[in-house]
Order: sequence, then structure tokens, then C-alpha cells
Amino acid sequence: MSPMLHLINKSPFERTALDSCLRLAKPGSSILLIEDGVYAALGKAAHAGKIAGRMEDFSFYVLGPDVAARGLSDAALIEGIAVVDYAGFVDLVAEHHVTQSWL
Amino acid sequence: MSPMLHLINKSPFERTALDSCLRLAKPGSSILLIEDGVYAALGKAAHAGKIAGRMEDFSFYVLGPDVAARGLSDAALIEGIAVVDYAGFVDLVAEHHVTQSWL
Amino acid sequence: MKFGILINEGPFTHQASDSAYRFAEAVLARGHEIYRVFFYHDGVYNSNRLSQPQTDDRNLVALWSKLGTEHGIDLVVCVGAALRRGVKDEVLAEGFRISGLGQLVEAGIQADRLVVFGD
Amino acid sequence: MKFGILINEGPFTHQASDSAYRFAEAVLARGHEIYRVFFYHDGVYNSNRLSQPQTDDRNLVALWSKLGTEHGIDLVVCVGAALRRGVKDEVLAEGFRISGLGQLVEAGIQADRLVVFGD
Amino acid sequence: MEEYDESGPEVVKRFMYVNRRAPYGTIYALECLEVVLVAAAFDQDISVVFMDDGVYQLKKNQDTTGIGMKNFSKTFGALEDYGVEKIYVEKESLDARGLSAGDLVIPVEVLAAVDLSEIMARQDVVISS
Amino acid sequence: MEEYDESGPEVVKRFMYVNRRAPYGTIYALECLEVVLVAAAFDQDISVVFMDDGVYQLKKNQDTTGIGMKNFSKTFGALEDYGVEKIYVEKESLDARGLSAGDLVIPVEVLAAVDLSEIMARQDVVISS
Repeated sequence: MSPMLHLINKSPFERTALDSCLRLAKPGSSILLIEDGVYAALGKAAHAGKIAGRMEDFSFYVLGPDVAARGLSDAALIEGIAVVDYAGFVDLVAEHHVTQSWL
Repeated sequence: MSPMLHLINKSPFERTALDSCLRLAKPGSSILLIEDGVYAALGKAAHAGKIAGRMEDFSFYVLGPDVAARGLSDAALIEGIAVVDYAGFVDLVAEHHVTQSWL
Repeated sequence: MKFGILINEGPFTHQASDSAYRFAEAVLARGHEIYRVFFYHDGVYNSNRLSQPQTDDRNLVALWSKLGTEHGIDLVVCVGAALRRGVKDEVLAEGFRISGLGQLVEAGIQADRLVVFGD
Repeated sequence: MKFGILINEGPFTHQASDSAYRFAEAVLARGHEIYRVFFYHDGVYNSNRLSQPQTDDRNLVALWSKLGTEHGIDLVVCVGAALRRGVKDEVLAEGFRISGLGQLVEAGIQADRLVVFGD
Repeated sequence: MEEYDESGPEVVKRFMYVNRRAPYGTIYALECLEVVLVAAAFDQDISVVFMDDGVYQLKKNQDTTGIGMKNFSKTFGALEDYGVEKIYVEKESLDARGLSAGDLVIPVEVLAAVDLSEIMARQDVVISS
Repeated sequence: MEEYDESGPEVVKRFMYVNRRAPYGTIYALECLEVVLVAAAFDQDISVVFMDDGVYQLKKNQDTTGIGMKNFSKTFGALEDYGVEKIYVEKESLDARGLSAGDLVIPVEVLAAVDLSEIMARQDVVISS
């Protein structure tokens, strides 16, 4: 069975969705950060360690249009996070057996 | 000037409203927990220390009808939190110069 | 004492409107006055008279409408927030009126206390 | 591949409907099919044809309506969620239909992928 | 033929409904329960998960008379009658809240995150709200 | 007479608008800005606070073309023209996000929580969303 795709759309500063996802997602899964979830991808922010410490367990992606909207295109993202556009978002959903949104 | 009343309506497990309030509220203020904010009043929950450790800085209140709705009437609340009803909520607002909601 | 109330969320989805309603009832029971209830953000949905909850559920639109009418409380729906969300005069419940954000600021000036209910 | 989309929030207040719309466009551009878009919770507000955002803002109701009509996409609004929120046939935009929750479950069965957008 | 294969009764998918929100503060808990009750009528493999603040949905002794809302916690008892038998609660979420299975309105299977994780990964459709 | 006293121009209250939410993920940031622009027309003492994720509202270089929403960050520049001059940003919130005043679209007064706390306590009306 192919691994799952997890969607995170909440800021790691305000909600615990990312924490719960990192606790429950099976290693080998992929995690895509969208909407306010993209703040979790910032290399300089206080929560950066949460993702940086799990790079071997998960494949991390971030939605580029949401990054640009928030003025973060010039900000350093955590190393190893891949930036995708909406077409890439669709491809990720198609490539994974099931998608779970951590609302 | 009379102290402020701060309203918290978010669960301490899911949002950071209580943390921000405890950081910004001036000692001497009052804090009323309503809606999902009442979960912060539970003595046995992991976050109990946040409030228990600030008992000397703030007066804490919790809205009884919201406690009962959530099945917590028989649960031990953190010692020193006063339970009020909606009339008590109104009195608290009237007694304080200004009310701030931490949405 | 004169109270102002600001409601930021629609009925049902968040408890804000329920809490504000019970608070408003208690304000009146305590002998205070309600200067205005202002509905902003998704709060504008509280004025949609088409709302038809299940018969064993509370009907928040009807409750506000009744409270406003019976006690002469000014229920103001923000026109800008309402327009984008499709709340217009043709679906407005009795007792509500649509007006501008200045009415919120005025409530802050005129009321002795302003309490915000939201998400 | 057949995609199902579930939208839990109304237009404007949360980005959910915007994200879902851009995702739906990309699904079609990638040559996939959209089996159904199901509107639940506050998502039912996306079908309110009275919605009238400022002229320089996007009109999500109109965008969904157009996407559904032009591509023959089934846009289903949950009847229970819609009734309590006052979304009825008399305000329903073109291209949407009101039906039961079974349509969501069926979308889960029939579509190869179901993606949820919400708060 | 293909259409029959897809819509016929032999297509059984694993559906998981994930509850992570407290009751009453928002409507998601109630409306998710409404989905599960409808979903039970379909011949699919259903499981319901309660984790994070979602475990509070199942807390015993809810009394909503003071807030004017329906106490829907009693409806969870109907899940078994509807044939919904896979009801999982995350142990870590219970522990953090000082709760145990005895505090809940219905019997549930309490699972550690690592075990719940395995079950989640086997689903075909995950619906959250 | 009493009515004149209350509504006359000499009644000046301290209004504080508190922004704790990120832009675009929700509409609160935009609609709060709409309130502030209207409020500026009243002769009251206005201050605007950005803290927690609210500081992201002021981040430079926002480009919303890819998400189809209006980039309203440019409108913050109008606050000064509207006479809104007390714009406070909490230092702790900036620090936690690896940001500094130079990353923001407008000049602001960066205040430590303990100092912001003093200003908050002096308000007559606090509006949050």
C-alpha cells in the first residue's frame, strides 16, 4: 500500500494540528503544508525543530502560492522541504493512496 | 483604574489564547474561562500548571453552565477558581473597567 | 449600566452567538440596558430569517429577533460583511437592521462596556 | 482519476473554499475528473447566490457556479447543514443542488481520492 | 461492466471519521456524528476516531440545560445499534486530559498513538471536520 | 443635557484593536483593518496591536496572485494618512517568528510584552476578532 498524504493548514504557533499529525502519521508518509500551515516551514521560526527533526521519517512539501501570498518567498525554508504549486498538490494527492486533512 | 477582565473561550490543548493572555494581562486582572476555555480549569489535565502557577497574579473564574455542558461538574477544578453563572458573568463585566476577549 | 455586544460568528458553527444570547438575557435580568448588538464577520448570518434548525434545536435567529423586538434592542448587521456573505434585506429577520461599521465604533463610545463574542 | 472534494467552510471567512477552488481547477488541468464537490458545515454558504463581494474581490459563489456549469461538475449542498443555516432553494446559485449526506459517503465510495478543505 | 464493478455491493472501502474537536464550542462534533449515522447505512467498513479534544465529546454526565444546546452525547450510544463497532480513542489524548475509558459514555477501544497510526494508514477514505 | 454629555465631541475613549491572526488563512485580519479605517474617522484615541500570528499581517513582500485573493497588506500604509499613529507590535511574537521591524511593511513601535501590557490595561474598549 502506498503511503498517506497528510495536509496541514494551521499555523504551528496557534494550533496543535502539526503536533498531532507528527504523532500519528506513519513514518514513510508525506506531509503537505498549505494555507497558514506554511508558517511551519520557516527555518528561522521557533517551531522549526518540529519538522527539521523528522526529515528522515517524512517527505515534507509546502504550497508555493501560499508561501508567496504570506510574503515568505524570500524567507529561508527548512532544508529539505520541497515547494509545489497547485498542479504538484494534485499530483501528490494522486500519488498517495489516501489524503488526510488535519483540521 | 479598576483592573481588566479577560475572556478565554479556547481549549488550552488546541489554541494558544490562554498563553498569550497570561503573558499580556497585567497582574491584578481577572480571567474568566467560558465555552471551550473551561477545559483550562481542570485540575487533572496536563495544562493545569499554567493557571495553578498564576493564582497570585490573577483572579480566575469559570462559567458554570459551560462546565456542566461538557460533563465536568463532577471533575476537580484547580483550587481557587470561582464558578459563576451568566448573572455572575454580567457582574464581572460590570465590575471591571474593560473586557478583552482573547479570540 | 449600558452594554454593547459584538458577535463575530454565525449561529451553530461556533458557540459565540449562544453565549452572547445568554449573556444578553442576563444583562437585562440584572437590570442593565443593552445599547446595541453589532453583528460582524460571520456574525451577520445570525440575521438570516431563512434559518430553519431542527425542531428540537434552538433557533438563534428567532431568539435574537424576539429579544430585540420585545426589549427594543438595536440589532445592527454590518453592511460590508453582510454583502460579501449574501445577507441582504430580502432575507433579513425582523428586528435587525443593516448599517455601517461606524455603528460598532459608536457602540464602543456610547456603551459603558463592550463585550466581544467570537471564535 | 476521479476526485471528490469536501468543503467545510463558507466563502471568505476561511481560505478553505479558495484553496479547494484552485485545487479543483488544477485537477481538471491535470486531466483528471471531479466526481463531486460536497459542501458541508458552513461550506453550504458557498452556494448563496446573494453573495456580493466588493468588485475588486473574487466572487467564490460565482466561481464555483461557473466551474460546475461549464465542466458538468456535481455541486452538492448538504440539506441538513443548509437548512439550519438558512440556505434554501430560493437563494441557491446556478449549478448547485441540495441533497443528503449520503451523497458525501457515495463520493467517498465512487471517487478514487477524497480531499477535505476546512478550518 | 466497469460501472458495475465500481458501484456494486462488493466495493467496500475503509472509511475513517476523525474527531479532534471538543463538543459545543463548535458544531463540528455534532455534524460529524450526523455523517457517521448516515454512513452506517452504506455497506462500508467504518471506524470512528476520537483524539485530541475530540475525546471530550464522549465525556459522561454532559448537561447542556444551562447553555440551551442539545445534549447529543447520548446519541453516541446509538452507534452500536447502527452497526458502527470500531470506535477508537487515542490513549495519549485521554492521558493528557486526566481521563480514562471509565469516564466515557460508551465502551471504546483505547489505542496508543503508534497502534492507531497503523489503523489510520490502512484506510481508503479519511473524513475530518 | 445628559445625552449631549455622552455624545458630544468631548467624549474621547481609548480604543485598542488587537490582531492575533495571520492574514489570508482567515478573513479576520482584513475585516479588522476595515474597522480601523472606519474608526479613524471618529475623534477617539486609537491604537492597533499586532501580536502572535497577527505580526504576519505586516510581513513585507506579500504576493497573492497565486491564491486569487486581494493583497491588503499595502493598505496598512494608509493608516498614517488616516491619523492612526499608535501601532504596536509585540517583540516576543516577532522574535518567536524570526522577524524584526525591518521585515514589516510599515514603521511600528516594537514593545516587550511587559510594556504592551501596561498600554492594554489603560484602554477603555478592546476589540478583537
